[in-house]
Amino acid sequence: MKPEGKKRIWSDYQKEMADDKFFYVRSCIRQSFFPGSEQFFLNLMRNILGKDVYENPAHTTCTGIGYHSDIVLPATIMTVIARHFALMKEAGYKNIVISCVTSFGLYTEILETWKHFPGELEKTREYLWKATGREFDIPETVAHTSDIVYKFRDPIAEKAKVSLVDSNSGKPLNVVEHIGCHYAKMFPKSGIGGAEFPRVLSGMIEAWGGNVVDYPERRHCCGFGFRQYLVQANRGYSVSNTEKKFSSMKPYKPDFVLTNCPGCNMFMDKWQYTIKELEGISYGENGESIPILTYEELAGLVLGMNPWDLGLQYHMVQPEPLLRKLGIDFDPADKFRTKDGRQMPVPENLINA
Amino acid sequence: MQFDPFIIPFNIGLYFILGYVVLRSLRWFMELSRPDKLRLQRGFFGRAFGQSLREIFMESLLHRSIFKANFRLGYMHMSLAFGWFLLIFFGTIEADIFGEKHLNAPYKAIFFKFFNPEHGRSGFEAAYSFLMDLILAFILTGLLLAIVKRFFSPVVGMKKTTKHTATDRIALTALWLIFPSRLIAESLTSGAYGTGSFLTGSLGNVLADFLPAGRMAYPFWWLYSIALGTFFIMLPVTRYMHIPTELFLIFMRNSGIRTGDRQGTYSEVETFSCSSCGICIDACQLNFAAGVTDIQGAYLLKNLRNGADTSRIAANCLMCGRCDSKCPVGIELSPIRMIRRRSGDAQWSYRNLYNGYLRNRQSLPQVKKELKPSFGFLRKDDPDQADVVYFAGCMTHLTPSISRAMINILEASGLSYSFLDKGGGVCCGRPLMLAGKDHEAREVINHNSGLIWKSGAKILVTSCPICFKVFRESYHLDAEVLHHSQFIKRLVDTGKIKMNFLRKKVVYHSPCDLGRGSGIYSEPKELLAHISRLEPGSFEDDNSLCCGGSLANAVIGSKGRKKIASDMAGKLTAMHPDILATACPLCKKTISNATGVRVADIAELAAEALVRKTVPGFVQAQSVSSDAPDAVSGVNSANPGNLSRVCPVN
Amino acid sequence: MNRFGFSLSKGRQINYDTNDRSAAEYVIAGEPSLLACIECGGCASTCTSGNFTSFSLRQLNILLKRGENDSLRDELRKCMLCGKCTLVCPRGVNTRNVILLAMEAFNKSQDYAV
Amino acid sequence: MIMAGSVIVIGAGSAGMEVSGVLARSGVSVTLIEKTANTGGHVKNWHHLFPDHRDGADVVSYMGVRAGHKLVNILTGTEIRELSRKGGKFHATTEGGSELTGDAVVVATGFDLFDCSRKEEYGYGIYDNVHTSAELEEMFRAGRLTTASGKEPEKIGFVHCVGSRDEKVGNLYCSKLCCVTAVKQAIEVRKKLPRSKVFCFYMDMRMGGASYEELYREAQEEWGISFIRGKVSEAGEMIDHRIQVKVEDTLVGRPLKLELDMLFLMAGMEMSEAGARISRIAGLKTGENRFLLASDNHYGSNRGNVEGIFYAGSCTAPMNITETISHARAAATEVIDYLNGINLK
Repeated sequence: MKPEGKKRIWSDYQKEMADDKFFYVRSCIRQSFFPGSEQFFLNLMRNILGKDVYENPAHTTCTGIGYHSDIVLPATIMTVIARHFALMKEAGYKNIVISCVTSFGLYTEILETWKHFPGELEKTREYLWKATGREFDIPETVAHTSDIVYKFRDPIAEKAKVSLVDSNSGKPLNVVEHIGCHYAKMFPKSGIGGAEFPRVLSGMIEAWGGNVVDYPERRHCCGFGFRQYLVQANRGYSVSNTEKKFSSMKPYKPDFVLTNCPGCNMFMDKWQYTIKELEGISYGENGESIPILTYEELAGLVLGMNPWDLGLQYHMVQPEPLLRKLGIDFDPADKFRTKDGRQMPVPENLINA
Repeated sequence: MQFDPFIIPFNIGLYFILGYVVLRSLRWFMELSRPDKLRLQRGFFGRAFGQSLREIFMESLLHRSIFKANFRLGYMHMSLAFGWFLLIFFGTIEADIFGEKHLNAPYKAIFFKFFNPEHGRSGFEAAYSFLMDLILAFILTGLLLAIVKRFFSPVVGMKKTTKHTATDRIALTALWLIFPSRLIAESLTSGAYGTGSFLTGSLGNVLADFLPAGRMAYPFWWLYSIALGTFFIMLPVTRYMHIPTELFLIFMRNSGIRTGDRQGTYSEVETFSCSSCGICIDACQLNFAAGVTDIQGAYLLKNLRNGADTSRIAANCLMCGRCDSKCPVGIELSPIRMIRRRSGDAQWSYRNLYNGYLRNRQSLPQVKKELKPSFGFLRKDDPDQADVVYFAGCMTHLTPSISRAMINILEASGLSYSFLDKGGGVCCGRPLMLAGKDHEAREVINHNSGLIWKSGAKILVTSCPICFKVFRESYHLDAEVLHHSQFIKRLVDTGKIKMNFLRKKVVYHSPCDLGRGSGIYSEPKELLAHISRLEPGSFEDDNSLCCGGSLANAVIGSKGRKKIASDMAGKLTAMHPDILATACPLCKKTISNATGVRVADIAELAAEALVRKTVPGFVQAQSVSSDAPDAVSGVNSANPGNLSRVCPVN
Repeated sequence: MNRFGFSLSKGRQINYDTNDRSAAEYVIAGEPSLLACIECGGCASTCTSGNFTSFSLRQLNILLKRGENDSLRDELRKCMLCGKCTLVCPRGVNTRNVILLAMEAFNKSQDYAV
Repeated sequence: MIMAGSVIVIGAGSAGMEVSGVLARSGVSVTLIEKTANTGGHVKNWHHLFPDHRDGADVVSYMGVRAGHKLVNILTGTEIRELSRKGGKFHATTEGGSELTGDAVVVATGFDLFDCSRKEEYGYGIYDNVHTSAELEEMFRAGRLTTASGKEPEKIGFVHCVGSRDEKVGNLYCSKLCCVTAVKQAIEVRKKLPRSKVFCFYMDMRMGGASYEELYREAQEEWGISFIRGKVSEAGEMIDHRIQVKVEDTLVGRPLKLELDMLFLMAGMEMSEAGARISRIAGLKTGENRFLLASDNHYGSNRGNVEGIFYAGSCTAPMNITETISHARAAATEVIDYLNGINLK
């Protein structure tokens, strides 16, 4: 692998991002299954980096899951997204930052559609006006939350308390980056580093001391595939794609996988459990499975946050071996305890626990 | 009592081989199927007996068939076989008349000179000695020819000769030593005693002049005896087993027993009756046109005798039948080959010498059969009803000019007909059979049979000799099966259609499956003679060549086929005909690619020669020829004919 | 059926490196003309069996060369050996021998007749 | 006939050298300008040529002899900055500032090989064992064909149509030489490494030239090279630095995965940068494929839209050496007619 070749490609795919004043929209999956990530993003931006991030509680799902399951029509989803732009306009923001890769892909796709088919834009204005009496503007910049964390990776590194190295051997950890399909595969120019050799996550890993693993199936889908998962009869396809990815990365002995997509994170995490149950295969070392982290969780760990506050315990693959490797102290007793000290129910079948 | 220890090898050999042959014959007889046993019994005590004796004399001794094929080769075989027979026959009489007593043990006849060295000085004795010397000289000339053939086969007119196994070579050496050792032994004895006739006497005198003939004779008598004994003992495991086996074969064949399609006694007897004369090798186009020199009948049988794997040899054959028609022993080589194909690559267990003498019955492992049908996808359609059903065949679909011509002829005949495989039919099954897949072939045969039965056909006409052969032999049909050449001939004969005369010089190539395979020689030639200037060729009827395209051979590739086609096309067009006519779409396609001469199917020529009627809806014949055919008045006297003459069933 | 109600599906991907190509090698050793195949499909379009069912010698040959042997054994049995394919092949591939050798290869390697 | 007149020929590849030689032998004085330090164009980089594996140096030396005439003045390391026509004469200014004049101009700027790193999915310039067809020629010339780690490769793949017939890189046309080059190189690899297995991944085999199809058949029959119809969609580097490729085996409609020791990309031909510059400077029209646009598809392939400026070789379309040399000779006759005042347009 020749790094200079990648650098040449990254220079072709740089995108414009705002420095401050963001309008934030959430991810359905993240806020439901591992809310600590979104929680920490706001914390990071507002309290650690001192940025203005506005979130309107009236914003909704983008309806992407419905759209990708052929339930929601394009006109509907355009109107829903136009409503978010209207909320942004009303709040006086011009830079949208999107927590979900599927939403990000849809926003990008819709903005491209409007660019090429202005009639669709006019129709959407009309629908939104008729439905809600709102008006909207096209945002000045569109960023995924991972883009923003990438942008501030160096300030984060300056404040870092933990480096991505094995505390015993002192060697950098091997990290697999997995980019959601909808991040840049449709519009390579909309992603940092393009679609073939994306930079957005590898930039964070390198900035924070880790070693990026590039493996043959790095482009492959996590396996979610929307209706492949949503229809039970198709789940075999979904899980086999995950299997293909993991068996391709296994020889590299990754310490963890970093994802930027809610669906990828969930499926690469939970399907590892399923594959272990179905086939008895695990992909990490010593029969362990590979932890799957979000970039916020990783940023949080690097900045010395309490892993349980970041919500790492809500993954299927538990983080303790990784935390030990990173030399992070944690209190096992706090793992499933509320802030006020009450014991929460402990999930069953956790792996790496 | 005249005895000397040197006769022991001979005696052992002789009694061994006599006993062996009796036992072997008994065993063969026991293993015959019940109907074949009855046939043989009936044949043995009936008319066939005389016929067999005559054939044994003509073929096994005189080798008439080999003489016909090749004079020098025939002489070689005859001098050895007939000469030896005479030597034994007259030797026995000699011992009987001139010996110490009548009815001697065989060795007395064989070694007569040793025990009667003074014999033959004068009178009748001398005359008899002269006769015996003459016979020996006769054999020795044949032996000389055999030795020359072994090292330089073209001398006897053979292009190729068979290769030998190690045991064959030992037996051959023994055989070659028998007569020279007898010559020298007798000569030395004669020399010592001053007896002997023109050969042994003269040679004896010369030798006695400078050699101690009396003392030297004895080792040669030993040698003679050992050679004979060795030969007899080796006989069952060598090709020379053909000498006794052929007698048995002749009786079986004359009793009406045939090879059939299963391994059995008859095919085993045939296998051991082959003398490896090599005539099949010379007849084989794979040999002389394509340079494939190790797969011919003689090699097939040799490998069968030796228990070697024959699957490769069995597969590499055009099944044109030229070797069958030329084999002097009358071995049915193609059916034997088909048996091997059916058995796949199953092998015999025979590997060692012991098993060579006391071999297991040539039983083959059961061929594994797939119980699932192979062609379950075939639809059961209802065919059109007609008196005449035309089945073009797969190959004809690649030569639409032939099927087009047939449709024109059928239209012109005014008969009710249907084109059974118009939209592409199901294969007739013969290619599967030729690959040894009878079980699968039966599936398509059943399918096609059903269609033909349902069509109500009284006549089934096909353009393809491959289909024709299998329709006739393996289908159970109510309809009469005709090749289109027969059918057109009948239409012409009954006046259903009339032919013009094409002013073209035509040479006819008889397709293997139609000619040698089905015995249809005359109709195509008569039809061609009726519509064109048919020239006689050098490769007619039984001697016709294969085009090389044969489906029976899946092994030779396009290059080999091309070689055969070019060779045969060259031979057939040597007389520069305008048209090379054939009666097979596959022949047409194969030969067309190998010659510049126009190759046409007989149906195409008939359609060109067809006298057209202007009937509404009548499909005009597509004349390929540029010059219009001349109408020859009176060739077809108006013969209204009725359908019953074409369709006898109606 | 497991408690998930689904299982890992076998991919459609041809894994050239792990596939068993011995049958193809057996056929090519016996009939090298198969190497000249340009996968034009002439054989399949003229095929007598192909007129009635989805049987394609072209496809079969490719799968054989890739070592995708599973479906081949049953597919091969659909051939009637009529020989039209051999006549139309522009590259002179001895197609009937290819089929017979492939059957033989599977017969030899599997304890079960084609 | 001795002719007066002078011609500026731009580009000293096979076309430029051939046209210069023919013109000089007719008495025309030629200024042959070459931007690089050496004459001989792309051919000099090619170790062996299709379809007969002859040495590329043969052709280079032939061209050297053909252009080695006293009336040909070769200026290497020279580029044209300006080109204009005044009073029936062309005036060219080089980057170095010197002035040249001529009665006519022949553009023989040839082609550039496609920059394979633009097809990001193949990882050229990133993966250790992905190379271009041109690099393979260099390896042949150096007599060393090994993987990046110095091992003898066992499995080698060729990807056809890299940068050709590909809307994604803006090249809709067929470069037409890559198929036969791949076949030639595949055979040479098999000759050099008899134990190797070679795979060609093609979209269509376009073997239209003399003896090309025969070479293809030889590759199949004698060298056992596997031709798999399908465009490689992605290549990935494995942990041992071998290359995993994914392709659809389109003729069976199944995806196929294959691990290779080395992967070679058959780089297509594009309008050269130098040619594009000349076309801008001189106002020459180009086609949608960015090559110089001929005045007529059938009989005007040596002329464009500016009178007195002629085209020779692959600046007009992808051409092989044979075609380039013929095209150059045709350009020379057009120039001679023009100088004689015969206008056959």
